[in-house]
Amino acid sequence: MSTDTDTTVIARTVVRVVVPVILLTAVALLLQGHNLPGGGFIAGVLTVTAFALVYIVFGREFLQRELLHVDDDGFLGGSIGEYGRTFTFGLALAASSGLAAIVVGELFAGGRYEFITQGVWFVYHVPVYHEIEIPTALFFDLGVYFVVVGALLTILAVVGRE
Amino acid sequence: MTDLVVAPLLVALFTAIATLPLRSAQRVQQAVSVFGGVLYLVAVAALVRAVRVDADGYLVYELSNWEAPFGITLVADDLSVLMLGLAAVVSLAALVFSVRGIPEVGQRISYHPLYHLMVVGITGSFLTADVFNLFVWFEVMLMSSYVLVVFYSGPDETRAALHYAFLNLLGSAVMLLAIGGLYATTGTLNMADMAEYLATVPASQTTPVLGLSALLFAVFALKAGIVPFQFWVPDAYRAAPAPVAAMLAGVVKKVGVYAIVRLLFTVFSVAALPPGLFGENATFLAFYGPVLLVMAIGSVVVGGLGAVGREDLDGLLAYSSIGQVGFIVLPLAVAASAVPGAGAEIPREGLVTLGITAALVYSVNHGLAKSLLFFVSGALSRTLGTVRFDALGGVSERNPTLAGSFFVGALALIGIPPLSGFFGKLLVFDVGAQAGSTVVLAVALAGAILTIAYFTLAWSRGFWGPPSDAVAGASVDRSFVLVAAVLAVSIVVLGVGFGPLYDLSYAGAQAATETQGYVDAVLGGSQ
Amino acid sequence: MQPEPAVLLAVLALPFVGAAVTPLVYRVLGERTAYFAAAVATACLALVLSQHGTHGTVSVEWIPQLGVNLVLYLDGLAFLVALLASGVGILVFTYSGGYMHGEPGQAKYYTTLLVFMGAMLGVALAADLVALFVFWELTSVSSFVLIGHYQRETSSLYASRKSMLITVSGGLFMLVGFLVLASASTDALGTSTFALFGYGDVPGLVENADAVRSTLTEQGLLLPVVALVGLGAATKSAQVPFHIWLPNAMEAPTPVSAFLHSATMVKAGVYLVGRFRPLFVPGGEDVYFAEAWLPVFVVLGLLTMTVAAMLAVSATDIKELLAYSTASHLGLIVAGFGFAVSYGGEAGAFHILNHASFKAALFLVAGIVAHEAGTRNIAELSGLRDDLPITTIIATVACLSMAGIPPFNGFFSKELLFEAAWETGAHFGGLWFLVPAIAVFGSIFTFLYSIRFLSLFYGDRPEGLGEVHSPPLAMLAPAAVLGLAVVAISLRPNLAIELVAGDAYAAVAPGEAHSFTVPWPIPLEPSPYALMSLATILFGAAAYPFYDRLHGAIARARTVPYTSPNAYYDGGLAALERTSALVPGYVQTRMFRTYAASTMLAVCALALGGYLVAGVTVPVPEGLSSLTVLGLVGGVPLAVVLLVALFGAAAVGIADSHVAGVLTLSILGFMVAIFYVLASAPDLALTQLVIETLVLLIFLLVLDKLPAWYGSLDVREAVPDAVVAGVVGVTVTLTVLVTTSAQPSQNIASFFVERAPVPEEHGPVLVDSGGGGNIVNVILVDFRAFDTLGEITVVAMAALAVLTLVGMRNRGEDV
Amino acid sequence: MVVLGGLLLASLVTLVAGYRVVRGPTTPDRVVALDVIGTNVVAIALLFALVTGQALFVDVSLVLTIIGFISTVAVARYITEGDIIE
Repeated sequence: MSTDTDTTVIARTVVRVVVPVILLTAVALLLQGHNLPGGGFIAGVLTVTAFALVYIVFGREFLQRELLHVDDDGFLGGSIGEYGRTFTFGLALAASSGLAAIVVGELFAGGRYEFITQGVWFVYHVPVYHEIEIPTALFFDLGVYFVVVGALLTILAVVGRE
Repeated sequence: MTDLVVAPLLVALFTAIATLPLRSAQRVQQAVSVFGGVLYLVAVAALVRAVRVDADGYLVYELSNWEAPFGITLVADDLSVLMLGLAAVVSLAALVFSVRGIPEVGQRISYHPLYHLMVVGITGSFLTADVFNLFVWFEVMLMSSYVLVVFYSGPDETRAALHYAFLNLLGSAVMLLAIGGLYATTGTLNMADMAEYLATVPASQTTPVLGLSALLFAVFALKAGIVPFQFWVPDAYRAAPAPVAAMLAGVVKKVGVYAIVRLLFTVFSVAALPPGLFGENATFLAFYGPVLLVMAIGSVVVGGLGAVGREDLDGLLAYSSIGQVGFIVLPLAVAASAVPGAGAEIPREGLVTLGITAALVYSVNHGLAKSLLFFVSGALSRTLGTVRFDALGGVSERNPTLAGSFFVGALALIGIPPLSGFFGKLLVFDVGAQAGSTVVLAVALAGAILTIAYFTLAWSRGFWGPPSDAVAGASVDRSFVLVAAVLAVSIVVLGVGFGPLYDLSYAGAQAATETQGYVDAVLGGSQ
Repeated sequence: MQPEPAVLLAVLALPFVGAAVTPLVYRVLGERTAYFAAAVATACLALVLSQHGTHGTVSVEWIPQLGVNLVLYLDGLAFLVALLASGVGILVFTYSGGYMHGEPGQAKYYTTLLVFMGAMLGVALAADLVALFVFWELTSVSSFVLIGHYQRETSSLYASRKSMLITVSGGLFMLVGFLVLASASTDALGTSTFALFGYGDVPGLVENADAVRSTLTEQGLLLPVVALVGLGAATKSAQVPFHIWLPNAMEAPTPVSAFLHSATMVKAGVYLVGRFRPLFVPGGEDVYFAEAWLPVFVVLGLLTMTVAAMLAVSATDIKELLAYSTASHLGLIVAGFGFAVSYGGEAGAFHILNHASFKAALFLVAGIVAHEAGTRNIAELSGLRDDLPITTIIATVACLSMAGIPPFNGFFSKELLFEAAWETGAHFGGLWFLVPAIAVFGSIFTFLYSIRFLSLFYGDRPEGLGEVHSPPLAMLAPAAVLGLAVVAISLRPNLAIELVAGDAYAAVAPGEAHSFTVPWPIPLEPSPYALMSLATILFGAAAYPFYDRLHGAIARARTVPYTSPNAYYDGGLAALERTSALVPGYVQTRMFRTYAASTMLAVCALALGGYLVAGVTVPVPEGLSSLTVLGLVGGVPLAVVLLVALFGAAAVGIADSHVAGVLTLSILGFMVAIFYVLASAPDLALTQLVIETLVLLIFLLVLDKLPAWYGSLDVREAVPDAVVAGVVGVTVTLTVLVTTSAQPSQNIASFFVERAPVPEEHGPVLVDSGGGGNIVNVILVDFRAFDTLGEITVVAMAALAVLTLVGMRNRGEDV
Repeated sequence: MVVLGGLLLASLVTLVAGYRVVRGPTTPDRVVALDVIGTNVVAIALLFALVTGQALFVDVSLVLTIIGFISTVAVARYITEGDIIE
């Protein structure tokens, strides 16, 4: 059942505009997190609010079919399955980024790096930016982001289904 | 290879992650899960070996490469590896049991990841040397156990899990308050750093610490289900699926016990009390000795009495767990009172170690025996659909191996030689005798007699007697019998060859009281 | 001469190995497993006999860390008990071959019996207190299994539980006694020891009896230790008032009764008393008294001897009669060991042998009668001599011995007891003359029931008794062997003493002791004790015509309320179950209100107790006196914010609907966010605001699933709740006040501030610093990333939790 | 000084709006009042950024501005449809 008639044009239009802005903010918060307010957690929660907005205004069907392109095939499949894979990926990413430190330590530093040792890599002489700082913590933060997004969306979707 | 310290935790964590996307391939998921359990056992065994062989007895691991006390530090010493060993054995047994013991749908939805994450929480709690990190792993352990308790999602399970979750959430709030307070008062979260600070700073500067430690202690007692924090125990154990009940009673409870031993004896034992109620030169343990004694007596009495009149096996085992934890706390109470400066008439350091050794031996025995009993109960429940005594009877005729395993487990808890439980009881009695405490001996004897009373009752009502219709027509899955039998054999082997377990427990007890060794190992690593 | 270590170990190991392979043997041999077991017992007997006359310890390291080793010790007493365990074992196994024909559960039966035999041999040989206890409890457990052999019978279940509860509990008391003893040995010997007899460089308790005893006396532990050890012995040997389990134990198959509950296991108790006798009875010529020891065991023994003999007279079942009789005779032995004079030890040691011979024979006879006549009721049995001629001869010999009629062996040991009783009584005079008097009084009843048992075989054969078959050879032969043993000892008592009982006496006597002799066939010189024996027989004969009246009178006396230990046992268990019902009734009420209140009160009590003990002083919060500390700029707004938050929180409680409540709660959320802003924590403010929105959404999702109405507020509930809440509030406030005012001299925070950002001098790759401007984030993903890893698994699990709750709902266990 | 006054004013408005949230009497009243509080929080954050010169708080305001209306929409839907997600 299409939900197009349930919400007002105003709401739908506003959401169309706002959701990309929210997502963009989220990404910005994620990337600037190491130096400015932000980080994986807040970015994840913000992303979820964007999805929630779509859920509320456009309905679950729309989000599944039009945005995620999945069919609602049962309890563990469909969007819930996608969300599940998202937080699994997040966990795997966060944990693996920690494990990578051990491996790198073994290979290059004689076993000196413990689990989740983080480093920062500076790239100099980049046009415009001059130097770029790439913290390895970003990968960990990305893991946090995906876990938060996946888990909260799972909760929202499962409870919303009821 | 200090990476070994973090290895068990990582094995469990990656197993959990690996089982998550395998939900559509049931067999593969089970295989990965059990393989993860085996790998966990191997990792723990390697860690035990490393700690025992390593001359210092301490393996320190500084996460994220930040030195203690600033980063989070993991410490594997004799105490933590003993508990890890118990966790590894019981968790593998429970995992094998789960493959046939948990409904397939449940396994597919979430059982395996949750189970391994519970193991992650347990592992982290045993290893960490950071109070806030301890809180985190407690949360991981509890979050998974909430879900596993409510797993069958019926009205009874939901009620039990609600009580369990709410009480433990209260506990979490209290713990957070205590940790915040400790940080504010001592300026550190690292246990070794805290111990060193408390040992060097005059008592007048750290007066709130005793109350804060009492808040922490209450939370640990809540996890261990010690009276008066036992309310959640009977219903939660009864509601949880058998392998989960086995883990809760066998291992999660011991996390509480471990935390009590670690915090009280390693960290707070060096903190001096201002002169007052307990005289000059008293330490915090002077306060905890009587407290532990009262709680132990309460546990033995409430658990033992509660178990005698139960109408179902699960209920009996659940109450029994409350009583048995009393036997673990009892020698700890004596040990706390015997610490020099704890206000004892004659401080006896030997008695301190002996008391903790007794508690550790009893913990290991209870972990093995009680999980074995829950497995038998689970096997019956899964086969017959009930474990009410009026529906049981004659199991020993129908399945002698399963019944025999139950018999061994029950005898181990009663303390019949030469099972591992006998030495647990022996040491508890010995602690009482050496302390010359009539109260301790009387409580231990009363508790032991109650144990005989309820286990003979369970045996004659459930396993002897004419086979009920349900029992006569049932056949128990072989994997259940296998798990129970293996544990029963291990209880016999650990009893007959008690030496190694005693050595491990004794080393664990020494590690628990060796505050200076712990501090040097943790803080010395960075200097 | 030292015993051969390998032989002693083999004696101990054989039965256990035999038991381990019995299930396999049973598959091959079937019912003939009985003879396999008999062969094992024969081998044990041969090994035991080969060590006759040797004396010494053998030790095998077991748990040296605890000072616990498998120490075996062979002397006369150990030899005697080992002899009984293996010798009677052979006969009982052979007898079982006939008796158990066609019975269920034979593999288990023989396995358990063999385990029992091994355990009994262990009890006899162990000289380490812990090892002794190990075997001791093993006999209790095997007895439990054997009594419950007919596991479908309610009476078997009742009997087995009773025996387990009484004997194992008693054993635990004994263990405590052992531990107190070992603990005292530290002070007495300078080193803690569990060894009764020394080995290597470990001192033995018995060898240092005087030192141990004086230390115990000094510490006031002598009576407790004697009493604790006595409790173990009394429960095991069915002494009054713990005799009640023994008659019920007759639910076991008769061979078991003969073996465990007459000849061997119940002897473990008296054996223990004998073992400890040299430790607690001082040595010397004119010793008449042993502190704590004599009062405890003479009273216990004589009481049991008399009461159990009277109960035997009131018995209606032949096995019940024999059970009470067994208790009575064990009482005799205990009393004998209790006396400090040498006759006492002689009586005890000799009676162990004599009692085993005639009582085991009588049990086997009872088994034959029950098996062949189909009833065990005394009233229905009579005149069996024509049907069971050989059995009658055996029974006659055994009964006369049991009655204490010269020249049968039972007479001699009883005569020795009378000597001990008279000597002790005469030495102290006065009320002490009660001791010999009671001994005689009890013996009269022994005489009575012995003759009554004998009368089953004589007199007229009642009408109602059906056909009585001849017993199979496998059952008759063992009984005959035991009967012959009675005859042999009766004919040459002094030889039996020289070979076995004399050494056993030497083992229970303190210090150096010699063997002894008895006047055979009857004591010719007139003496007080000879007169006591004569009186026993005369009074007994005179009273026998009134047997039925006595039987009735005692049976009626047993119904008097509050006098029966059985009533206390049953009543105690029932009371226990009633009390147990109170636990869910009053403690585990399944009411969350109670749970939470009790838990929180306990938490608060602990914390407040801690503050009180440490003498915490409550600091006056400076913030109240001057708002400026809240921040020069944000002072007033901060106060306003907190005030609004407070009112918002209060308003949640009185909101009239769920939606209103949730929305009111949002005020609190916003206020906290503002608080974070004012406190310069943009990260927290940001998180708080976004979470606030999300929480509201989730609330709205589940709101209509919640019940709309929770019930009205009851003042009687509200007041206690308010009190609990108040206490919790006070505790938390106090905690916050006392901790925030603390000024630790160290703080890890400064380290974070220093290390989090990128340092001035950085290379292309940096791992020594956090490398980030946002300390909060650096802490989260670097300094304490491990915490974060844990927390994100919690978040993931929250999702799994919701999945599980919804997915498993209503599926339960059935899926 | 002006900024400080603004802060005070915003706090005062928050207080008044808080009263409306508590009193209601209808849910729309509460939602609107809550929206007012949200707006004031934006104001407070911005004013605070002005006072302290820390631009960081502008981020807070920005995020709150873009998500502030979600709860209003959700509650509105809850009131009209009884369920916020179809």
